Amino acid sequence: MTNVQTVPRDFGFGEDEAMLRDVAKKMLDDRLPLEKLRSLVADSPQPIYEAGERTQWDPDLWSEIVALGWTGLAIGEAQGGSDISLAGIAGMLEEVGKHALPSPLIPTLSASLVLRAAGGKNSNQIMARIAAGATASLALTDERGSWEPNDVPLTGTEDGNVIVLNGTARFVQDAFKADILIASARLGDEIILCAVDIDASGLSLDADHIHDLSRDQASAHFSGVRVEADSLVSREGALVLHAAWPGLLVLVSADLCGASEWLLQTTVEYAKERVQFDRPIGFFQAVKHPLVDAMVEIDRARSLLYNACAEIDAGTQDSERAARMAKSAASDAAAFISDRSVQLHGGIGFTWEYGIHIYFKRNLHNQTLLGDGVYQRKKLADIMIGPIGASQNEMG
Amino acid sequence: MTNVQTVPRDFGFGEDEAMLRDVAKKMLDDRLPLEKLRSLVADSPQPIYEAGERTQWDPDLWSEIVALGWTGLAIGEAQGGSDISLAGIAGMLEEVGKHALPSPLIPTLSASLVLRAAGGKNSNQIMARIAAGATASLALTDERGSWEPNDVPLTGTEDGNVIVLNGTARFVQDAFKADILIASARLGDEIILCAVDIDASGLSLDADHIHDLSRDQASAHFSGVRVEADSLVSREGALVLHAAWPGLLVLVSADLCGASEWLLQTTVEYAKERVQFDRPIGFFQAVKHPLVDAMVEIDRARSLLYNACAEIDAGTQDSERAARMAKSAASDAAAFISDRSVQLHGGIGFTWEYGIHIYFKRNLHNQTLLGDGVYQRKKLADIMIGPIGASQNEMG
Amino acid sequence: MAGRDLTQEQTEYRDYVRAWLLENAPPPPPERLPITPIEVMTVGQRDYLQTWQRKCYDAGLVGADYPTAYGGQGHKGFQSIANREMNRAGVPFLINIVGLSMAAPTILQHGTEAQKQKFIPGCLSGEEIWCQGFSEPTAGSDLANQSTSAVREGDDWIVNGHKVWTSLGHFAKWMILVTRTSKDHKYEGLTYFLCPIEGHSGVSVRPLVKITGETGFNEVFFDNVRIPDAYRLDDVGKGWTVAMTTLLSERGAAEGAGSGGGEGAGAIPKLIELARNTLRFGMLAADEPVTRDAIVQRAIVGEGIRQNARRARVQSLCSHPMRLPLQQKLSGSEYQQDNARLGVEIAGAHSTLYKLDPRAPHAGHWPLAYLNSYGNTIAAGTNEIQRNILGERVLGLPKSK
Amino acid sequence: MAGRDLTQEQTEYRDYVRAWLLENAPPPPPERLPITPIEVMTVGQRDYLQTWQRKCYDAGLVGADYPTAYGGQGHKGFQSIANREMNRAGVPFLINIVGLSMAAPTILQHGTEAQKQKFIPGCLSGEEIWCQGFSEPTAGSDLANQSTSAVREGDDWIVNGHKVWTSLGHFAKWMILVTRTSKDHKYEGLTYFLCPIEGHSGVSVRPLVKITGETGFNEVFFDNVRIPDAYRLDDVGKGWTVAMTTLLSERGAAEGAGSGGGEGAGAIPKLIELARNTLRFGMLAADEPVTRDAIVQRAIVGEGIRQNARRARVQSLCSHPMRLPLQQKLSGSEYQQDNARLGVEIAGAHSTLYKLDPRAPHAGHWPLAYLNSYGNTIAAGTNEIQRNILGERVLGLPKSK
Repeated sequence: MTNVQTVPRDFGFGEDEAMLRDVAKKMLDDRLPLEKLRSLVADSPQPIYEAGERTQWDPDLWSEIVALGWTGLAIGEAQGGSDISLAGIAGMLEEVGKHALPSPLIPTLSASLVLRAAGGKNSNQIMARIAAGATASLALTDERGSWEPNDVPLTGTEDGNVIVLNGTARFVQDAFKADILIASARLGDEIILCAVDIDASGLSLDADHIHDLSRDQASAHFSGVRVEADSLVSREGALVLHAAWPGLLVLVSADLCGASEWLLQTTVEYAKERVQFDRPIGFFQAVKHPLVDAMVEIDRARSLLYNACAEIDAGTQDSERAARMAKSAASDAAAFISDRSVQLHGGIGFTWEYGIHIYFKRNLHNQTLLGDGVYQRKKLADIMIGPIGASQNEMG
Repeated sequence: MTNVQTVPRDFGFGEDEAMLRDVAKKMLDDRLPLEKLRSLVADSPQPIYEAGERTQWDPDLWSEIVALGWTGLAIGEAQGGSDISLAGIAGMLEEVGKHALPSPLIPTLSASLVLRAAGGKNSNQIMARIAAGATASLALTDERGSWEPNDVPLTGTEDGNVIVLNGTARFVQDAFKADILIASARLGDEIILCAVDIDASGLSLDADHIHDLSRDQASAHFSGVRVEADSLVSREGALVLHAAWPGLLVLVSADLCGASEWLLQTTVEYAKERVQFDRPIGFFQAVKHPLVDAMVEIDRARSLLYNACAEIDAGTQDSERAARMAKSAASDAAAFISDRSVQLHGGIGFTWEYGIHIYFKRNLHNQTLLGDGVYQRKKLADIMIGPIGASQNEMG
Repeated sequence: MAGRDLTQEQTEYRDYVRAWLLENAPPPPPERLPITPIEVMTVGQRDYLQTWQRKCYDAGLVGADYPTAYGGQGHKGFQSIANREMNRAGVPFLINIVGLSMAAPTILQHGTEAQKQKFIPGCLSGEEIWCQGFSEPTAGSDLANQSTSAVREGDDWIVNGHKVWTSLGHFAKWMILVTRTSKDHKYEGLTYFLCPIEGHSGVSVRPLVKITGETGFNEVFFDNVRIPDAYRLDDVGKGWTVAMTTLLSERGAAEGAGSGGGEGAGAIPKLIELARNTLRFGMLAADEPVTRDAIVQRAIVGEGIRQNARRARVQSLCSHPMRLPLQQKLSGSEYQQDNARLGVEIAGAHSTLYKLDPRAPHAGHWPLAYLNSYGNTIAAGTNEIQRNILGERVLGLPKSK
Repeated sequence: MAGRDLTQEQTEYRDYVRAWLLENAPPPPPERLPITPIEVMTVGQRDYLQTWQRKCYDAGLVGADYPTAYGGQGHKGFQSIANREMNRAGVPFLINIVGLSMAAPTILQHGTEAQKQKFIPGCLSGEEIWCQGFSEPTAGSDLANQSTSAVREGDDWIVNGHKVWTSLGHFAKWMILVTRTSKDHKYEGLTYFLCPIEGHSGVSVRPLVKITGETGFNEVFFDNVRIPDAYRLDDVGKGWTVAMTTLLSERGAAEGAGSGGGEGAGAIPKLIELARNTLRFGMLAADEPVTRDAIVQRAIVGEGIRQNARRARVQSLCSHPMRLPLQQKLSGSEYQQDNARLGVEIAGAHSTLYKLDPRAPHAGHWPLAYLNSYGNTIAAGTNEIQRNILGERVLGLPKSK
């Protein structure tokens, strides 16, 4: 994914990509219909919101997903992956979003992208484990919830050729479903990336109590975790993360686009059936026009998403701009359709029984993950207009 | 208007204020109906937009306005004014806005507020002239169009007890209708305010070609204009302007509220009559709901307007906050109803013949005058949240 | 900003209320209180809030303008003062919101002397909690589309049907109930009752769970429920007219019998506090200009709403008597929703945390307030309906239905 | 970003077009050109633009995918390349927009062989300028509500009526004209003609003045205008169907016979340039974060629209064939409007200045572009109608009419 090639006009979304997407759709339609999803994650609010338990997920379904090779999609064939384009992965993840699938898929794909950007023997070995079915997640975020790759959560110290990690990584996605954490730490004036097995001694997880019912999130406490040389992924963490970042943004954006399209279609169907004032409410422009505006926003986000995939797949200079545009548009489109779908469903949309809220909360979580629209636009302004102050000289 | 008193719950809008407003309404309904306004300022675009002439106004009507004493409303009785509350002036100016009256009224009232804030013998003499019918305008803005009172356009130098002014004041409102300019200049490290007769030697006006058809705007070039001691309004210009500024914001906000209410009602009437798809278009929520949203915005702006008047009339510390809120809300409400009134009128709203554009352009001009919503909110953030950087210490 | 040009009497009352609220600030609640009365879930919350309302009532802070014959104080222009002071003092809200803002004003206008004496005192004191029986599964926004039936049988009426969206139903002794007494006319076929709920035979209340996982509103099923004709409010077939009185009271056309308290008032200071303690984009959110602009936008709307309420009492500044009052529900509910949404955005990654999480900013207030805000933009006539009402009644545009 | 996975042939064509545009960049216009073709006012502008279109046509940049029999080049997938390159090169727009985007595609689909041969070549070369006769004083958005009548008389039709909103009418040789041939059916009572305008007896064109003071669109009056039946397009009573073809072509369902050029493409760089040269709040607007955020918001929308056009050609990424094409007019017109509005805001006090004023930023572009932007949000079916069409045709919601 790193060698520059021409960017295909069709985003590189060809037959293979379409087939992967269609397989994903069929499989998730069969195995995770809305009824199943609700009984799985939203049977009753009590365990999660009162007893503070973690939400359920379906390990059997996950085994099938692993068997289908989805965890190896972003991994080279040499490591046992299928090395499909990011455009193909995005297509599959839109279906994942449409089904609000609880799983470590996106964190594992995210870890793969970081490992792939790092390259080298150690990364390849870890990628081989992932391709073989191991799950992973990223531990890159500090307590402030900063999305700057340079704000690393951990500190490392060298002890011979072992590196000792201390500190706490926050907001680790689906940590309780992960076998491996890819963590960033400051070592002297370097930023390093390490792979740590979840059962490593000195590593403990602390579950966050979150709104989203379709994932878990945790703080990962590192106290004297010893990292052997063969688990050191990179000593150039800043470069690696910068290279991988556009891909991470795209994975979340794809999920947002899928979940948002599901909310749109579900609300449209409701608007066709629900009768008020002797007409289906979809007759009324107060319902129809917001749904059209939501569609327009979702479509621009999807188009920006596949453009970003194509730029990243081609390894162009434009990848970061394209990916941040996609995340900004996807986050804002999701916020709008989430809002309208609850509002336009009226009373029933406000009830727990009706599944809307599962998607609403998944979107709300993904909107903020890796930075919301305002944050992406701030970074885009630096790229497109130049850093603040850079224009001074131009004032005639 | 400067001595602190309690702020009346009814904004100080009592019978006198209501009567003034009603008189203004009746008089302008009679003397400046839409037909008259259109033939006056928008008979043909050619003279203004091609030949570059200034738009017409009605000096006879102006004489009546002077006779009614409107130019002396903000002036104390000792100077021959009627010293009415700003709330009363705002009520009258809403009617002025509803009729898009082309006149030097607002610039003259603005000058009065500045003179009143300055106080002193010289100011009182000039206010007496204004109360007797002289018109005035403010020359406080530099080429950058900065709305910071400290960014003065002119420089002064002392020559005995004469002050010599040089420089160019930009964006002087209705300069060609003014007898007196109140100009700000930097003299050493002071900011001074001077009154200059429009025919003073060394002062020349240069008309701006503007979109707004209901006013003129000019650059005032000062080359060696000599200001006698009795025309020096203040040597503490910064303080005076700061004290007067909330009042200036309120005057423009009142005009915006009035013009916006006219646009709302005019568009509502059109929506009741215009039939499409066998129904008056006001039946359709795509027309009805934006008009409701416009009404809601206009009402909040009006309420903030009268609150600002009451705070200023009572001379409270809260005056600037209240006035900037009013200008921000009035500017944004005006932008929205101007937009919707052209759009919802459809083809006819886009034509020159149909008067909407006169109000659209007057609003567009007033929205930016003294700073648009974004600018007011920037100043408000400094007041309400504190200057950028001030919160650092609070971070636990 | 309070206490402007009050009469001597009103000024004394204001000073009395202030002093009383200072001396009688209630103890901390046994458990976290919800943001509004319609989210009251537990008996503990109810008892605490009912005790507080009773205390305010005994002190003359509730029902101040109601006739003494019905348990009020018989004053004029006192209640709005008490409401403002309770808001300023940030004391808990009054739990009997349906009784105070809907039942009492409606009974006062449409009730018989006997009904006024029987029902209003309990509304004011909060001893008798009320709920609202307007919404049905097929009649959410379309109030006139009621199918819950009431059939006359001697001196009684037999009610069968199903109401939803019934806030406080699980604690209510009474319900204001709209029923269909004739299928022949959509509007004239409605009749309005004051219906016993708690322990009344044939009535079953089932709590509904909200998207937050909290309860607080209910479904109520009527299975041959018997209501004496003495509990019918106004004439048979007048239900629509009476219901309009109820909704207009609720939408703030009247100051109501008492309101105030709760968190609503302090949204902006709370947002600023959040911004001062949250890092956003490598700086304090309070220093980040886009965030600052957004907070000030909210503050301007909030101040505008407050000043609307003030201007609504200045007749010469109101072109149409209902123009401002009918905006209250629309503006207020969207104001709260937009505030909460902004809080979620500012909190960033921390907005993912539920109130159980010790690291959740403001004890998890923002995402919870955001989710709950839809209760207010949907209930009592969705905001889409509010816009129709304003367009039709105030602007005079043709009906959209 | 152009020229991805093209065929050998297409790549060569793209390179040819690029080279040609470099070598043949037109001389500066004799007078300021308007922003879009529908604002062309003067003969000087017309002559300049007509010459330019002819030059592009001769070079094979217009009508590239049209059959050679009708004056085209007979290629496949060339036109979109030419359009993109003309956009990138920032050359003037093609003046005959109605002919290229509406008349030609409609005639190609519904015309007789003779009609195709007679009318299409002049559309492509720009020698024969077309205008649109759809809107009437009482039928703005409601196209089917036509009252302009056409009555059969021997081999001719006699037309009487009044059309408005006729861009380019004052320069047009032909009009695509929808008339009523039967009062019995609203839709089936319409018939579509190709009507001579310039110098045709009974036709009078009166220019309308826009809110900018510019002319550019017209009223056209028909007083017993005679049209030979040979100029009728498709069957009597098929006018509605044919008109839908026209509107879908215009709304970009087809790439059209040629388009591009003009200022649209460069809006964001222009905004950034403005921001870099304007002081706002005591700093450069380009350094002011709220302004930066606003500009980037615009840029994201613009890139989204461009990528929509790209995705529209990838069938497996389109759930509904008309979902993206039907958004084009809505999104494009509001995008331009919002850009212009932002430019006006950034220009601040200087936005008050008209193009005549030497101190007006970008020669007065921003306020003028803002005022003119309403032409595009209103014409050819207001954007309110566009939202109905999208809601009904794409989302399948019930018709609002």
